[in-house]
Amino acid sequence: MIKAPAQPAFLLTQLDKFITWAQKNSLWPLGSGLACCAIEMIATGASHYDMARFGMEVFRPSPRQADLFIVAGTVTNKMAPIIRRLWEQMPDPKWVVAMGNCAVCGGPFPTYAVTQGVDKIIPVDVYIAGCAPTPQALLHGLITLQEKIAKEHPTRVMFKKDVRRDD
Amino acid sequence: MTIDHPALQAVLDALAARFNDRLLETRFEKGELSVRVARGDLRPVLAFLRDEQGFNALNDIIGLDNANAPVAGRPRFSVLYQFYKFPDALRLRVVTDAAEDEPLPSITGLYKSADWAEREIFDMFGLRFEGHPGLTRIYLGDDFKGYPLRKEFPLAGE
Amino acid sequence: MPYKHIEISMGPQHPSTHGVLQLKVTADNEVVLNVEPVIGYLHRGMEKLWEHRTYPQIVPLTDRLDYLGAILNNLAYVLAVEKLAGIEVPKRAQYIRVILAELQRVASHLAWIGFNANDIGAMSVLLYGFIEREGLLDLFEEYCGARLTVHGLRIGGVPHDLTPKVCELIRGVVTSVPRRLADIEALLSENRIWKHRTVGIGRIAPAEAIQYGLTGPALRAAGVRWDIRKNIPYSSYEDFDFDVPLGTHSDVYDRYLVRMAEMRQSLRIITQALDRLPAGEVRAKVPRLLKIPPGEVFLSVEAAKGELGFYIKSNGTDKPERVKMKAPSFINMQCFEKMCQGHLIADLVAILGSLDIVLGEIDK
Amino acid sequence: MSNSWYFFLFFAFAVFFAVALLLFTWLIRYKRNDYGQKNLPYECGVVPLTPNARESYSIRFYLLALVFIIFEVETIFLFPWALIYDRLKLFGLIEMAIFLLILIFGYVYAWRVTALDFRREID
Repeated sequence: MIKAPAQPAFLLTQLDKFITWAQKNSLWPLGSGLACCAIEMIATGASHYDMARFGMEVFRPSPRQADLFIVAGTVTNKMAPIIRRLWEQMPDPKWVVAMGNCAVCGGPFPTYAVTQGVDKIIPVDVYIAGCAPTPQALLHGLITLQEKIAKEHPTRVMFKKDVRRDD
Repeated sequence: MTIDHPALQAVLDALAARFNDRLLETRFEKGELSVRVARGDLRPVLAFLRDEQGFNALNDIIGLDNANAPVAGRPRFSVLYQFYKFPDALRLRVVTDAAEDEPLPSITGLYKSADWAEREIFDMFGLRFEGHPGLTRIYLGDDFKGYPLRKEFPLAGE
Repeated sequence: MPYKHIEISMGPQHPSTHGVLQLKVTADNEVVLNVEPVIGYLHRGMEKLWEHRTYPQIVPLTDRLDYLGAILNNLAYVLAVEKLAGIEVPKRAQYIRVILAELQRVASHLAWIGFNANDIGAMSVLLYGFIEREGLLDLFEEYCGARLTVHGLRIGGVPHDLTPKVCELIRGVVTSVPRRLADIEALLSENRIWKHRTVGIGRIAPAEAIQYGLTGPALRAAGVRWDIRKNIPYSSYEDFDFDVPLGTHSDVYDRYLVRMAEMRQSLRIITQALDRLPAGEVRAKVPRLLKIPPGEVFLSVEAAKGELGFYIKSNGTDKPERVKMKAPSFINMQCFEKMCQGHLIADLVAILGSLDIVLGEIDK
Repeated sequence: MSNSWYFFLFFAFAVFFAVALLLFTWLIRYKRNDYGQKNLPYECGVVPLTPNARESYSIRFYLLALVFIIFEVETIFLFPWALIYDRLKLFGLIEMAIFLLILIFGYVYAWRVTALDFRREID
């Protein structure tokens, strides 16, 4: 969450509402899948469960054009620096969804090669449990993310250099 | 040794005829024939199997750390080569042993699919293969210390 | 002054490397000189983990290897354990296993045609393939409780009997998949762009394919008759008659034809198995705490990607001493560089798609 | 010349619009004090293997671009002709037919001399 200052500014709340309305309804996910969860993410993107109903069907392969990073799969120690670099190369404002137990906390692999949770390398907004969470679970997580974005105050970040909490 | 599998019996006889005392041990369990040879004889035996006996496909190379059940007089690690004879579906397993520092002969010359399999065994057990074109770690980063599939290596890593 | 060759990384995060595979491509502008695959980005240390798990606990872990063919991984592991422990599986359970395995093969091939066509540009085929695959996943969800990582088999048999609803879903799938395959083939088989992108691309000679240890549809596309369901029948595959589709030119187009034909053969097997389902138990008596006396076994099964083998060594306790998995994609990936010589970078994507590799089983 | 000042109005508005857009985006962009590896060129998540992309490359790219420009210009000539097509009657039709014929001839030549396709083997 963005650090809310002591007294909330009321002047720009309508602008906040407008900006967050625009942001949350056109989240472009980064087309990057790691393991089994990626297949469920693609199944959610396909026509049966259809993420396009929430404005998210455009899977951008390059981080430069994506603003949502769905970490779908096991984050291994070899892949961790790459995920960090991908996250840094995404333009602000950006959000991260940790999909599946592996991304949330290492999942069924307490081994030497797996990073126990993606939040050890990048800040995560929404955690989705499940080992290959079903498309309904992923959609529920994404809707929760949209509600979270709706409560953010982007204007405070823009005008007052109130930098986001993950730096 | 007589086994109730005519085709494999023929192969075993040919092997015994060619390398009689160098076959240290032959076992036939659950319909699978496995032959143990010393490290030095590996390449001639495999060349013989491939050229004369027609085992033209290397299926897999399996590394084993016998630290938990050490056999007196045998080195700690053993490497199993699983072979195939294509048209008539025969399987054969050749086993060799090696200690930690003894290099094994690389068989990338005989079978191209051995390249990655040997790199994987080096990555997981630390066994060297001399004559391998590029023996580097295949899974873990080069900065990874230790060999994970050794018994003393903890599951969650150092 | 000859221009320097470009070295570019088709890296771990790439829409068409089917997961986290990095290809270090050295190219002379558009023509590929050599490709060096870098793997290990999804290495989770499965084999080390298996040494710390009991035999039944490993079954759900095998789902996460080739996550498009979960039941086929289970089948390979479970058959290996049963051979090691000498467990006799009742006939009915074997038939149900054959039905589930062939359904999983169809689901895996449907996902494959989706990815391969999408990489080459036919995005609508991805949507066709996935909408059809949803029918199969609903069936798995009805029978096993999960869609993708299904844990569909048990040591000694199958979790429970086929309920009438599952049988009805199977009948539904068997009728709807061929219609969808006809749509896809109508779109692709005689499509000029598809043929221009796939015919003659990624050739490999049959002898060389055997030398590299290539198995599965890619090897059958080279004309080599090798299908473990036929050559070394397991789980009563010998009771069903189906033919093994073979290719002639061993290029991307032939691998496409072989897999499409294979799906139809799988449906044939499913109908035969469903019609002749014998009565009886669905699971053998297996002790809850399964201890297997010392021994070793290697057994392989015809998975969707090729020959999937398990080597298990037991030491008398309830945990295996060593489990090694021979992944078809791991071996198929080695001849990828050989197939790419002299092609354009765009063909790289078509060849990689035709090999149908999954990083879960390459990296373990 | 009486109403030619409209041009300057249009020009001023264009400049204003461009500058305003840049100013607005600069104003509302998210500031961040640690940009990490944001400026590293993106190459599938890894550090690029060829750091500077300004290497020399094959003539074939340049050839293809030239052929494209030729036929691009050809289509540009078609636009004005199509606008007044009805008033030009038969004369216009024949004129344009000759023009197109010459260019088709050029196109066939370029095609035959394999300037259009990327040869598979190393040229």
